Amino acid sequence: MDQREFQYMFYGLAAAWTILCLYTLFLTSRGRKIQAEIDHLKRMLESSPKK
Amino acid sequence: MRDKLIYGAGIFAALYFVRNLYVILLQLPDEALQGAVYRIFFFHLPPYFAAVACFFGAAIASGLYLKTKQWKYDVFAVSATEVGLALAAMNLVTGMIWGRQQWGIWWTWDARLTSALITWLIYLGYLMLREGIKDPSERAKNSAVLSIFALFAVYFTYKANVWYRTQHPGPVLTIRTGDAGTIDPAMQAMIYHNLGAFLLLTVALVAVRMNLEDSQRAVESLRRRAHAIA
Amino acid sequence: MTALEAHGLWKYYGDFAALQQVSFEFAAGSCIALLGRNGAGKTTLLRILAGLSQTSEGQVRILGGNPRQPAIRARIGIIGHGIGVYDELSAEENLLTFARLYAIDHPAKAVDHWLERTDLDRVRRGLAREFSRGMRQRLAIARAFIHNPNFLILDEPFTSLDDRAIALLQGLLKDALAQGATVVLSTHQLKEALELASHVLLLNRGKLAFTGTRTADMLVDPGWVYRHYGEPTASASPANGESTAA
Amino acid sequence: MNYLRQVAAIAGKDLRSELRTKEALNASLSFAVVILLLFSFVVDPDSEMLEQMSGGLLWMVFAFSGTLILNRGFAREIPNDCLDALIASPIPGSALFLGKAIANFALIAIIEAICFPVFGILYNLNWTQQLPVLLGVSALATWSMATLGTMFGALTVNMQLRELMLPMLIYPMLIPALMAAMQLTTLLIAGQPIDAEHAIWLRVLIAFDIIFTSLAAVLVETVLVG
Repeated sequence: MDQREFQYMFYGLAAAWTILCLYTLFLTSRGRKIQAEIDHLKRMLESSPKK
Repeated sequence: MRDKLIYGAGIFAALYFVRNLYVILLQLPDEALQGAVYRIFFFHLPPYFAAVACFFGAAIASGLYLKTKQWKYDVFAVSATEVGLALAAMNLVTGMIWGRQQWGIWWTWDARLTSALITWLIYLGYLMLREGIKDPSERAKNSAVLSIFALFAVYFTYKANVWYRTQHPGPVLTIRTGDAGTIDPAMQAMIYHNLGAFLLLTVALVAVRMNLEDSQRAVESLRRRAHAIA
Repeated sequence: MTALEAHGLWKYYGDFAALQQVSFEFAAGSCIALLGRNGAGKTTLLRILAGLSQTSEGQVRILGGNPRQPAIRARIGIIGHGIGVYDELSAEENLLTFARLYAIDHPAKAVDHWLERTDLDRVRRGLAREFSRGMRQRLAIARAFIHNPNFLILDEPFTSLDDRAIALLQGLLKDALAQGATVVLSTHQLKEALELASHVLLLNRGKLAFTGTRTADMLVDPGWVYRHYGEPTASASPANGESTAA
Repeated sequence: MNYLRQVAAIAGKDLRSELRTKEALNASLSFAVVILLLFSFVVDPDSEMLEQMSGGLLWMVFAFSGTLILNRGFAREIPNDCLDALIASPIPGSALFLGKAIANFALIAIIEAICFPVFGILYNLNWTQQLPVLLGVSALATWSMATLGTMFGALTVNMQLRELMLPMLIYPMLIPALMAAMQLTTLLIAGQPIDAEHAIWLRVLIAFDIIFTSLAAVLVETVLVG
């Protein structure tokens, strides 16, 4: 089986997809954080009376 | 408009990848000298080209920003650079794994490896510069200038390193099925197919990142309004 | 002749508009007092006039040209928040450096003249670092006037000066105005500024609130402009302009 | 003509104030000498290997100690808002850039002029066999450090982490120029002329200087005027 060098092929493909997934996760988590902050700020702006 | 692009390009990229993976894993034969491991190559070269396209696009957008001072160019430049960095990381890591199997070492100070790493560091510097500047106009302007410098520097690094030393397989693709020493047309076609898939993915990711940058801008302006009231 | 004009000036920092649709026009020989509270956009406007910053939209013309043209900048003198002289250079070296940058005809002669005029002749070889506060301020004034500018931009010039420097600067400004120069100065010290000023320009949150000639009313009661053209809340503490809104 | 006089005025005042305090110069020089000394523990000072590494060692020293000088370049303009006074004066951005780059070049050149003989004495190397060419190569490589250092000094002048950012940004970009300088310096210290095989490095240095100097001269005004 390892005559065909499957092990490293697997490592390589896994690494490629892992990086992609990590970056996507990083993007979504950051997006969520920013959305939360927008909501928070909007609520703050609405609740405080305009000067 | 941008949301449609995200979903459209994203879905197409996913389908394309599924199709490509099916061909790569189940239809293509092993390479004559390397065995199965050559399949990494389909996730090594295409991301590299996609990353280069990103950096190139970022430099052009940066030039346009300096000329027009329109935000969209700055937003595109930072998004493309960041996605480019992720793709370049993919290129570096897959390359290292392939090298470990083929050359027995994780890293060698070969021309292409070295210049890829330097490229990565240069663009990491771009993101760090952005982190360090608070005023959005100043940030956009200075990082645009850096992006233009970076592109020239990357080209120079690449050239200089090629003259210096190389043990990396040449730009001519060396994938063979038989003893003939020629490129298998099916394998070569697969490189282009996967490049297509990666480019679609890049479009989707850059669009997502641009949305994020827009929200970030919204936060900054909301925060300023909040400060004005408080 | 029009010495200073602005048409539809906007300046953004990010999406924050520091200046919004500001337009004005002043004839040569005017002395314009730029008023407004902290954060109203005074410094932003002055930096644009001085060519230190670019407009996001709109146009500024000083003495008929863009302030970024070297030929125009050669006729502008500025005094900003910092004194703009080098601590490690002597008074003479500082002035000589700027005389050369302004490419004036006889640098050494001009330096001598201004050292005398600002009473720094005795200490011409002394380093700016070793100077007293007042001496440094006079050196800054000499630096700003060394090329005989006929357009002066002064940001809060009287705020940090000692009496002697104030007297010197006021004398120089009066001389310059008498020779037809144009002066723009922003200030919190309404009294000193309004005595010199022929025109008044009031900014309120980046918008032009009032522009016109300085009237006798304003001289008698320096808070008058703020009360009439500033926003309603401004009347509480108009005279020194120190307010809480940023 | 005026342009050259303005460039000279900027370079002159930078050099004069640095030579008066010697702040950056002293720090940079002592740093350089310390690295040169430490290196004797890394490689056997009497071995052949040292000669083969001489170019690399020297340019590492210059790159590290040069940053201390480059960091001061625009930092010098911060107290008293001197940068505003300069930008408001009627000099083109490129003249300001060239003047400061020339001052940086001269200061780094001083460090080099001291380090070369010290290196020769400490490690018993006859480094002067190709002196004129060596000087030319050093000048080209030093100019590339000075241009990138000055340009990125302008880019980072308003940042809090300025002293950290500058080396982070310029080292990766400088690698081609440093690599060329290392190759050529090793060759020249060994007493060999630049042959056809190494001429490519000379071209790298020249092209690097031309491209980045013109790029900086064009873009610096945009950077300085906000």
